[in-house]
Amino acid sequence: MAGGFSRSNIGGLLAKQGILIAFVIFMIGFTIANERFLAPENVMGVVRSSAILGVMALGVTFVVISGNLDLSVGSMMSFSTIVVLDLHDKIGPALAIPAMFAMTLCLGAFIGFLVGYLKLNSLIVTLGMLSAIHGLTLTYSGGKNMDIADKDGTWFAVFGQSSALGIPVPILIFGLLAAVLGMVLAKTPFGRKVYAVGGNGVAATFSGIRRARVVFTCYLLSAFCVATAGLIQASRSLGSQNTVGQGLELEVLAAVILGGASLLGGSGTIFKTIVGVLILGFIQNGLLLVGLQFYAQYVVTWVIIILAVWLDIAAKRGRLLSPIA
Amino acid sequence: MNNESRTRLIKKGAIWGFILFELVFFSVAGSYLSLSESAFMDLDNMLLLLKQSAPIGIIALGMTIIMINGNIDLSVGATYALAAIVMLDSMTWPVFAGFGDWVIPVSWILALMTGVALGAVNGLIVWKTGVDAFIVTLGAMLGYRGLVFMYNGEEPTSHLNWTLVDFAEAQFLGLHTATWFLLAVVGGLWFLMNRTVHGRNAYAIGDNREAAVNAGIRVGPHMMINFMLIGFLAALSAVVFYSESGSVNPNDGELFELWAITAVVLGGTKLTGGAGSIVSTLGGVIAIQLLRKGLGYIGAGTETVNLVIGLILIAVLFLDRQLNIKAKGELKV
Amino acid sequence: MSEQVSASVPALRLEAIVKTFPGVRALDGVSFDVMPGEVHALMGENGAGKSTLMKVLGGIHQPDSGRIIVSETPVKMSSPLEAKHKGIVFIHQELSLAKELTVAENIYLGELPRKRFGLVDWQALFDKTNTILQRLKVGFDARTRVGDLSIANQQMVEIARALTHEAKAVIFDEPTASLTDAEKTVLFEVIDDLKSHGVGIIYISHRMEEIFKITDRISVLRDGQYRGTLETAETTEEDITQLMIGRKLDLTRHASDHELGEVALEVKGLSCGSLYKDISFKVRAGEVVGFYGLVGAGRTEIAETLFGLRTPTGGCIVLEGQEVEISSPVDAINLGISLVPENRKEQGLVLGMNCRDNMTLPQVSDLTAGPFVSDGAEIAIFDHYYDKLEIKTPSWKQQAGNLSGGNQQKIVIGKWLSMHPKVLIVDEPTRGIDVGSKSEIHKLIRDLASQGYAVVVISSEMPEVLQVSDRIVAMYSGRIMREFTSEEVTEDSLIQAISGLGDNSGQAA
Amino acid sequence: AEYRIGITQNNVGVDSYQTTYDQSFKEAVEANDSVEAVVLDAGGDVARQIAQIEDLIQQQVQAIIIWPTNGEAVIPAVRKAKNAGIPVIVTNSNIAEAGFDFVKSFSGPDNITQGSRSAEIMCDKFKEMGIETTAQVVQISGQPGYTTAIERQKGFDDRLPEVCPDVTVLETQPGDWNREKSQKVMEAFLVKYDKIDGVYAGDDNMGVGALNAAKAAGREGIIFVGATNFAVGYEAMEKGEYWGSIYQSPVDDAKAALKTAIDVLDGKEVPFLNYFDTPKITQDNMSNFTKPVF
Ligand SMILES: Nc1ncnc2c1ncn2[C@@H]1O[C@H](COP(=O)(O)OP(=O)(O)OP(=O)(O)O)[C@@H](O)[C@H]1O
Ligand SMILES: Nc1ncnc2c1ncn2[C@@H]1O[C@H](COP(=O)(O)OP(=O)(O)OP(=O)(O)O)[C@@H](O)[C@H]1O
Ligand SMILES: [Mg+2]
Ligand SMILES: [Mg+2]
Repeated sequence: MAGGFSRSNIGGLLAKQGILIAFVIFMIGFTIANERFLAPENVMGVVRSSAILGVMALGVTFVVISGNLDLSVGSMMSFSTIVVLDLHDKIGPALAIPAMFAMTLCLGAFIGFLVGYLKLNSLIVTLGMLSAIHGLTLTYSGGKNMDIADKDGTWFAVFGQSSALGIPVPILIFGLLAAVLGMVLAKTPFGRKVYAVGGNGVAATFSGIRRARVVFTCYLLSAFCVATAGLIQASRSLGSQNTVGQGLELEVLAAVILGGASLLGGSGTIFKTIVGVLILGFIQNGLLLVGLQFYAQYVVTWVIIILAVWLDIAAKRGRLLSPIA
Repeated sequence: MNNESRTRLIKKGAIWGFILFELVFFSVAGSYLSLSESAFMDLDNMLLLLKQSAPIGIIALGMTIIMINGNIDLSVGATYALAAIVMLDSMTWPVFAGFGDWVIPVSWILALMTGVALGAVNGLIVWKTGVDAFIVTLGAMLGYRGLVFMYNGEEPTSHLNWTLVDFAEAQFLGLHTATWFLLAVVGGLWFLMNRTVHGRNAYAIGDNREAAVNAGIRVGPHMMINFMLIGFLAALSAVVFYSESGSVNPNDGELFELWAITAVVLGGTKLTGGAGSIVSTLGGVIAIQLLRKGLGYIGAGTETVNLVIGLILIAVLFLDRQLNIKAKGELKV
Repeated sequence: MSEQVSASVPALRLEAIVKTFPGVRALDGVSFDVMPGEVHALMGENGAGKSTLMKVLGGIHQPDSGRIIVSETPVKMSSPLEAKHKGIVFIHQELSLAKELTVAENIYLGELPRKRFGLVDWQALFDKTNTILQRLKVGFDARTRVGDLSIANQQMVEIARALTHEAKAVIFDEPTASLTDAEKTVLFEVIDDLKSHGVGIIYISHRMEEIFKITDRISVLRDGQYRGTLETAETTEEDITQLMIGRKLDLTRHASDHELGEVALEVKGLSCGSLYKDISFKVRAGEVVGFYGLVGAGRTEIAETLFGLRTPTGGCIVLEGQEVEISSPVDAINLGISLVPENRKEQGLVLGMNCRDNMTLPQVSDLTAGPFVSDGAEIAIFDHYYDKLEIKTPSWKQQAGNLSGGNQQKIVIGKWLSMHPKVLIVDEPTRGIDVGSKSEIHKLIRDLASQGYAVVVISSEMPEVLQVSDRIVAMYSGRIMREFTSEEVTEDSLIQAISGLGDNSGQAA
Repeated sequence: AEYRIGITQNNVGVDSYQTTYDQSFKEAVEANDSVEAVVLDAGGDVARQIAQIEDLIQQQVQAIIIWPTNGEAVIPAVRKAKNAGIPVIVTNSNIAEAGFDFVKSFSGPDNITQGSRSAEIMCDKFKEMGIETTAQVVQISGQPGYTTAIERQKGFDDRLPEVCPDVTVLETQPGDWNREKSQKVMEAFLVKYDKIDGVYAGDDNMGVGALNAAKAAGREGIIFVGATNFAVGYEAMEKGEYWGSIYQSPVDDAKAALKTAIDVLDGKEVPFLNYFDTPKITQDNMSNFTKPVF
């Protein structure tokens, strides 16, 4: 029954482009349901509001390919948003931005140190950091919302609110970062090492790869992306709550998984992650447009995640059902 | 070899040592910082502690067997909420109108069946599709939560049945009803994991799945049973808790999975499966509850609680690793 | 189960088995039969399809076509469990054990004796296990945690499974790879015992001496095709290799015909905790030094220390006259040391990565054009060693995990040769490698030496060390017992040395 | 100190209202020599809150103030306190009627009235603009499941048809008390509906999020009405971008709760529903109010 699956063309196609095909089907479905769905301003809007999630997902893709998890990105994004907003009024945007990046990178370095050099389990470390960074943010802000005093007189808004060449800046940042990180992952020696470390850390060590350093760098990259996301977020609304990033870690993870990165490490690409991010964004938007309650989106996301990952591995193993007895 | 069994013993004892440390710390710190007149280590307080450990505890115990089996379940919080809704709502269904208080066991059974069914769905997907349990249950965590909202929109579902509340608040031999349930689950699962073929096979599957498959163990059904069990336990946890509180918000139980996993890890269960102990998980649950209670007792604010709980988790992991470091000259990979 | 099986009915019969993987025809119409009470060897080059065939028999893979017949009944093996029920027991090439469980639970994995209500009958379990362990003459108890056993003992646990069943056929896939001689003897006794009970045995091994010692008939596979069956008693090594690889092998010792250079590597009084003590030796450029000993003698640990993977607790390492500090593999690689590790799946390869990327991994940072990895440079390296080592793979894009064991090993060797090291350490270079490739690898090692490389070969196979080494270091229990030159060494003296019986043993113990 | 009071709050730190409440409460206790307080936070988790009530009973505080995470689920726990002879005061968000027997008093805003008032503010503005027969409104509600969110939505939904029967509420989606989420929801509304005349948000935080979305999309002339006037909302009103809200001070809220508790302990008569006033604030009358501190 399942045997012929592998050799059929459908199987081969699904194996390579399963996620893309699912994506196209959803786009068509929603477009039929609501003709506004593909309207340029809507598409632009979805991409723009996916940019923050997307930027974070880029970093997490590195972490996941290196065989680890990062559940702290949501909390960390709240942290960087709050910090940059606070410093904006204290030391001015030109200093606030690098200062915020430095602080966020410190957090990333701390996690990277724990997971990379001390070899602690990343699920638990980042779970702990999720809570700890939230505590840190609350301590920093005293629990209050953080707002820029003079919202009209600051150039800080460019990162979130303006456009260049007709494209909103958040999309430009997302695109640029995706291009750079995509090249880094696919083409550079560092990228290769990330795959090796995630695929088999022991063999990577035996091949003279400094595994700890690679993992550490992945977390730094992730923190860099989080800081960028925090910057866009802060610039976009020029004010924020302490909980702005809460729960994003799971959405980010869902996007990366939808993109087909294996949680065991060693596989995934930036391009696929972007597709995953867009799928999530368009589902959310599409369901809102057809007037379904927000919770329908939960159920749909569930079904899509499982179908997407299932088809992906089914195509790889050449049969639909798992061979587990 | 003697040495190894000793370090293993130390590791098992570590969580209880940590609990002891917490007790001493909060008693001492409390005598300076606390406003309360009663001591921290008061018997009633400890009995309360056990009772309060029950909701997360029962789920964490279920999580232990799932993790020993080499899987993980992130959907327990949503299962817990859905089971609670079924229990509370079913008590008001017209079909059961003439049942009087007999509606209570009926609604319990319905709730537990809901839990088992949701667990079975997860188990079946993991089994038949071969998708990793982390992903399957991450999806289910969203999906089941969606079902929770669909049931009653954003409204809480409430039904206070005072007979039920009285039962749930009762104390028997000094222990609260919830505590009895917790202890019964500990006993039951200990027996299951250590004495039955299913339990031993679950260990084997988590330890080396390929070996289990090669040995002809039917991995799928065992995983399925364990997922049904954790669904059952998440529902049982809801039954125990909501019998007493009578109302469930649609977002109740969020983050329960993370707390349960934390407790399991504190209890020393291997994240990759194959090793772990039911009793140590109970220790992990108590340690967390004690930490929360103690931090409240000495007047720590929200930000401190978050910071401390997060860092403790990392510290425990670090200590666990230090305990595991072998002699000098270890392979550096 | 006391039906009379007449000796003329095969215990097991395979008919035209075909199995394809994407891009590989792993089995192409294989047929042969195994009689009750017969030890039937299955031989073939790496990647010939032996393991695949056995996995088809064991219910792990489903054949595309063909029939399996057990005692005259055609059966379908849809799962390992079913295979077991049909009387086929499979002792795996790779250890297949749950390390956290006890020996008893592992031996009866999947069929723990039960009492009512699904409870484990511990009494029966331990009793039965202890009986088997006594039969195997091993020194550990049924309640021992398997993870606490040495690798060799773990292999014995695996072997013990053959005795739990009323088996019609038992498959041993390279069971002796990590056994000591004593344990091998026990294994052969077990096989004899099974034989006398009328069990058919399929025995896979690349070690000729074993084949001739215990098997009755030999079936040979080549490129997934059945090449014929020989009577062991009427055949010679040459006949088998002829059938396996289609040509004759040069099995003579490679004498060293070149001048030795300076001392490339010198180790002085190196110690590492309880793993090994006071190790001193020299390797000169152009020289091959063989390290021989039993599994667990500490040879691998020395290699790992030289490669910066362990921190020594004493002694020093001198490279070309300079004392060096090697604290990581990166240091070692920069100093010109390469290590072909012992466990290719865990240490040698990233199985999910393609062959080319695996091969170029240690030098990927140097193969750049601008900031990017240069595709051309990588492919050039791969192609060179693909030809030189005759690696069998459809293309460099194939995942390393899909290659047969021997071809995987060639990728690892290629990886380290391409680094052009000064000192090349190879740990069990031919474990699980067929005779054809084996002699090529030996020749390669000799060639490298004549080109001026200093080579350290760690091996547990005596013919191998004898064949490639200029000098042989015999180790026992973390210590060097004796050093032999290739002229003075004899098999007997070598065995004495590595068993702790050598002239040195009194002082060393 | 004379009195020892325990308080268990809903979720400190999730927004500045709750944080300011927490701080004001602690300051009020500090300033009052006759009380000391055990201040706890349930972190939004009802199980933790019930455990905290039990702990407070066990520590024998003299009065318990509770900001319920769920107005119904805490009833049995509150009953326990009553049975232990400890008076309970509910703050900010009331518990369900079934529990009224077990509490001494509720102190806080009347969220249903707040919802109604928001409806009135919006309706009045529509009338002023002369679009009360055609106007279309979208609503962004608070975190699903929270009493305050539910009550405000109910107040708004019930009152709007009474005052402006021809105004249609196009759709309601939750914004989780979260500015960013609300902004996303509003973006989708803007694409979906060409004509939006008014937005009602469950608090100003979300209202400002929606405002940001409208500004980014270049849609003008929308009437934004919120509740719980946050500083950002106040500023937006100053700029004329945001129409109105409900003025509610967490400082008042906290002080009222503490005062009610002390009154109860002093043996004074306190009314059962002790609402503090939460007046309408719009661009027209905002000069009468000081800018919120949170
Ligand atoms: N799962 C798989 N997917 C794709 N190809 C496979 C798979 N398993 C085996 N092969 C291929 O099938 C062929 C036979 O491999 P097999 O492991 O049976 O060889 P073998 O005779 O056991 O070799 P060795 O002596 O090295 O163990 C090889 O070419 C191998 O690459
Ligand atoms: N008690 C044990 N538990 C687990 N693994 C063990 C144990 N003892 C030895 N090993 C492993 O067995 C393998 C062989 O042991 P070791 O490396 O000491 O011997 P060796 O001299 O290198 O022999 P060989 O090279 O033939 O394997 C090593 O990988 C080692 O880690
Ligand atoms: Mg093989
Ligand atoms: Mg070795």
